[in-house]
Amino acid sequence: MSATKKIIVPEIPPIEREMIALRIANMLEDGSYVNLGIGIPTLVSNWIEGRDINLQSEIGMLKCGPLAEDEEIEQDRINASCEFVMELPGSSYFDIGTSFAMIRGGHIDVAVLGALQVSASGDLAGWNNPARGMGAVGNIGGSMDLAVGAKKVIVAMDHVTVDGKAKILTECTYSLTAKACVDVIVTNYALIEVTPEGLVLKEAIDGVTAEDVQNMTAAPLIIADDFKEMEF
Amino acid sequence: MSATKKIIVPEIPPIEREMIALRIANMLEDGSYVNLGIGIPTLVSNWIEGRDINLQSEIGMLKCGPLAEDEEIEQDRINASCEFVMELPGSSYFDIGTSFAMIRGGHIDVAVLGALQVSASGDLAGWNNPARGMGAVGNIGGSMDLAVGAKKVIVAMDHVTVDGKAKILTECTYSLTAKACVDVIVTNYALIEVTPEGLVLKEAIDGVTAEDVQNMTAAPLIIADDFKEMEF
Amino acid sequence: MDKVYNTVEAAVEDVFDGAVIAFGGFFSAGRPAGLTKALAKRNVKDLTIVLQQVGPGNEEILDLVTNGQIRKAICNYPFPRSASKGADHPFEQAVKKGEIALEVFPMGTFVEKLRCAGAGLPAFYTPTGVGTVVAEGKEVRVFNGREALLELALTVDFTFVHAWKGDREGNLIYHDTAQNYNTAMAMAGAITIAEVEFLHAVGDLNGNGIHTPGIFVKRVVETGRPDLEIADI
Amino acid sequence: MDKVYNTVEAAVEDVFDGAVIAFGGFFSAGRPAGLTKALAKRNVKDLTIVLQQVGPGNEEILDLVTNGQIRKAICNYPFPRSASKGADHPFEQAVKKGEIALEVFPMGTFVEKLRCAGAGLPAFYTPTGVGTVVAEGKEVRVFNGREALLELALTVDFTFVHAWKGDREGNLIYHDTAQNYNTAMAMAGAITIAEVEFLHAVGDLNGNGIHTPGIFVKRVVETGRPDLEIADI
Repeated sequence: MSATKKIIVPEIPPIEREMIALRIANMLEDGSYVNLGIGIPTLVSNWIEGRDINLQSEIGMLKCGPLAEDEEIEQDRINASCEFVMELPGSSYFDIGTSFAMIRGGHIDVAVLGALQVSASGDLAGWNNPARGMGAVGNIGGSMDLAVGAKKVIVAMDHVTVDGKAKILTECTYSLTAKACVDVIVTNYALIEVTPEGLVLKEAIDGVTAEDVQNMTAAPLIIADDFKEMEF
Repeated sequence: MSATKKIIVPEIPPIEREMIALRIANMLEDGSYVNLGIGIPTLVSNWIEGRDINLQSEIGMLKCGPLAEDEEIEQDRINASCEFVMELPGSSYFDIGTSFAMIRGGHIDVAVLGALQVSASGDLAGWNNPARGMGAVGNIGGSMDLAVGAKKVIVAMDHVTVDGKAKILTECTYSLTAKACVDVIVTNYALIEVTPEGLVLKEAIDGVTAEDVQNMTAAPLIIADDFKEMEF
Repeated sequence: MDKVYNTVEAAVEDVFDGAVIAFGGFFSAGRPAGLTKALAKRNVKDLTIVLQQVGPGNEEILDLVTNGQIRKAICNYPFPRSASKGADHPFEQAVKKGEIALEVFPMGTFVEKLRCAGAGLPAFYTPTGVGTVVAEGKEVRVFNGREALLELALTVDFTFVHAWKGDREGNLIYHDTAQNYNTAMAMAGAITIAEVEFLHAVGDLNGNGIHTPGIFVKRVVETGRPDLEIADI
Repeated sequence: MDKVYNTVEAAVEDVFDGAVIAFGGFFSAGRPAGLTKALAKRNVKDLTIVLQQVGPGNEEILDLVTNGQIRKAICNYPFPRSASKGADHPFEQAVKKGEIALEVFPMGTFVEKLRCAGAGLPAFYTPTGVGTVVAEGKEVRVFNGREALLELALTVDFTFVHAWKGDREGNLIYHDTAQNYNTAMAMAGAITIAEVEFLHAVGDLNGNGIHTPGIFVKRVVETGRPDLEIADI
């Protein structure tokens, strides 16, 4: 089970990124404080309008609202992805020191993060793609703090790379964001939990078998007793 | 020169506490940020009205104003000595974490502190009088942070104890507030600077000689070339 | 999420024996007197209390002392200012007799230990206390030629704070010097409970002037503005 | 003390070769663009710059890069988000060629290093970065069964911040998410210089809602509200 294992992608088309986000939105509890990373995680915000879920943005905003457009744009009201956002009733602003006190201090219930690779023990590699050629430096941003600080870390990503390589591996080959931090992986094919026994396959999308998922995963999967079709 | 050295107090009466405070007030520079400890240091505030000196109170207030009386009293506006104070134009409030960031971070130009003892090398003992019988615990408060954090530490105290014992000693015998932190000592008889060479007697009050000061000081004094009468 | 409790009694109902509790406030400013009084009415004991001082000027804490509910106190200015008042003071005498264990930290270290706990930082170095009794048993290390002590984060089970304005989701604004320890302690508490003088609807407070964002606060109870009783310290 | 300077040029006049300078701001919010542009017009070099990232969305910093004024950068998200934009970006290419040294810290560590410098705390431990490239060469220590890294305070010679409202004594209020790094950096600077959109008389601002008390600020210059230019990141 190495990173070079031959990956077989099933003929069933994967779900869209928005559906990964929806599956994750359905996992979030009311009243929770949630931080959404750049990429697919940001799309989770489209599915929680009207729900009692408080988005934290590491730039220093709680109850971060939906994206602002046109005349709603205020240059001093952005999220950590540099997008203009709206205020909500009860929104608050604070400095980045306080923001990361929240993050490292265990006050964030869930962080949803993108990833380049996840290992069988929940190691996360998400900030440094060697293809960029910058060596040991790169855009760490808030990812390492979120990975170690949030009570629960959910990874949202495609199951394999665009050139068909495995992203779920026995060991990550890219530079780590944090060790043993991931709780759940939701991909465009499956939902996998990281447990002390290893990766447990809980759900696959309609038409995809457990064997199909294993065939595109370079780490061994334990099939859950209650393995089932992913529902939305 | 031990703590048990026989102390001879001159016949000239000492100056009042208010005059110690005035001498110190005259040492403060315009535009400076100053923290005043409990006791004689507090009296410095009576001499700076109208001057551009910003008092910091460790409870979390900058530009702490004069004492409030009667209907001026606001229960949520106090200094660190638990006295009700007035606001000034430009007063600001902050939490004690930020307050001690100011203090330890070198943002306070001068701290004026009381003391039980000061040593020849500028060690300060100010928080624990063994007579109280509480052993190693006591009212440390903000004194240790101020002693190490302020750019300049001025001690304001009586020259000898009420029962005629020396307070300026070769070594402190009481529990320390901080080592080698005192820059200047102003007493009811003299002004002494702490230098790498030792204690330098710079001023004595009218009618008191350098020898008089040495006779009530249990550490050797170097008489400054410009030794002179204390002026107000 | 609406975090409002109707009474101080309900808000402190689950405080357990042996709990570590931080109390905000400084003399007349920002003391959670309502929550503390409710705690004194409950039969919980072996408490560790974390606060600047135990009266005078903090009379409601004295009930916990005289009730025998306190096992340990962590303070920075524990006693009455004058030794003569201390001789009559139940807390000082309980410490003297060894009935209550007392740990004292310099004020800046005390507040930073709480902030670090709330911020997920397990320890820090500070120059404060080097060469004093505070340094006993602690690691000393030199940074840039200057000695500093290793101090550990202080985690607490419950924090009681007193705010001026609060909304139903726990956003808090303190009044002037009543901010004091409340801000850092609110971060440190696993369960932070806020009594507020004025309870506001969500959206009523200016989000750009919040001192404690609601994420740090689990419960809010409206107790009104306390009467000013000037203690003789 | 009146701390007002009439021009950004006068406010940055004494920045010297080799200085370490922290720049507040995050994309469109709270960037000290006026001060930075003034610095780019001065012939100072070998600068170490401390900031989140070097453009896009921080175009005025690019002038310092293309002028060859930068020796080192300390960042947490240094490059354009997309690799393809990075290939065209002068800063990323200067780092790649070794013309500019680059040090990267996780965002929470980065801001805490600055706060600690301002707060007189020489070092702290954080769990962030354990087991990653960030931990290389750093002490790892276990607290309560969990590993943490030793990180050092980051002192800076000058800090440039951008505030919404400021008074003549340096009290500052930032606007919404424009607070970002400005607060911690203002504490860290030996000389902190604030450009403000609106300059107020002393006493005009509410003392209970100040984000940066004036003690942290040495100079204030009014630059007005910047035009919104949305960078393509």
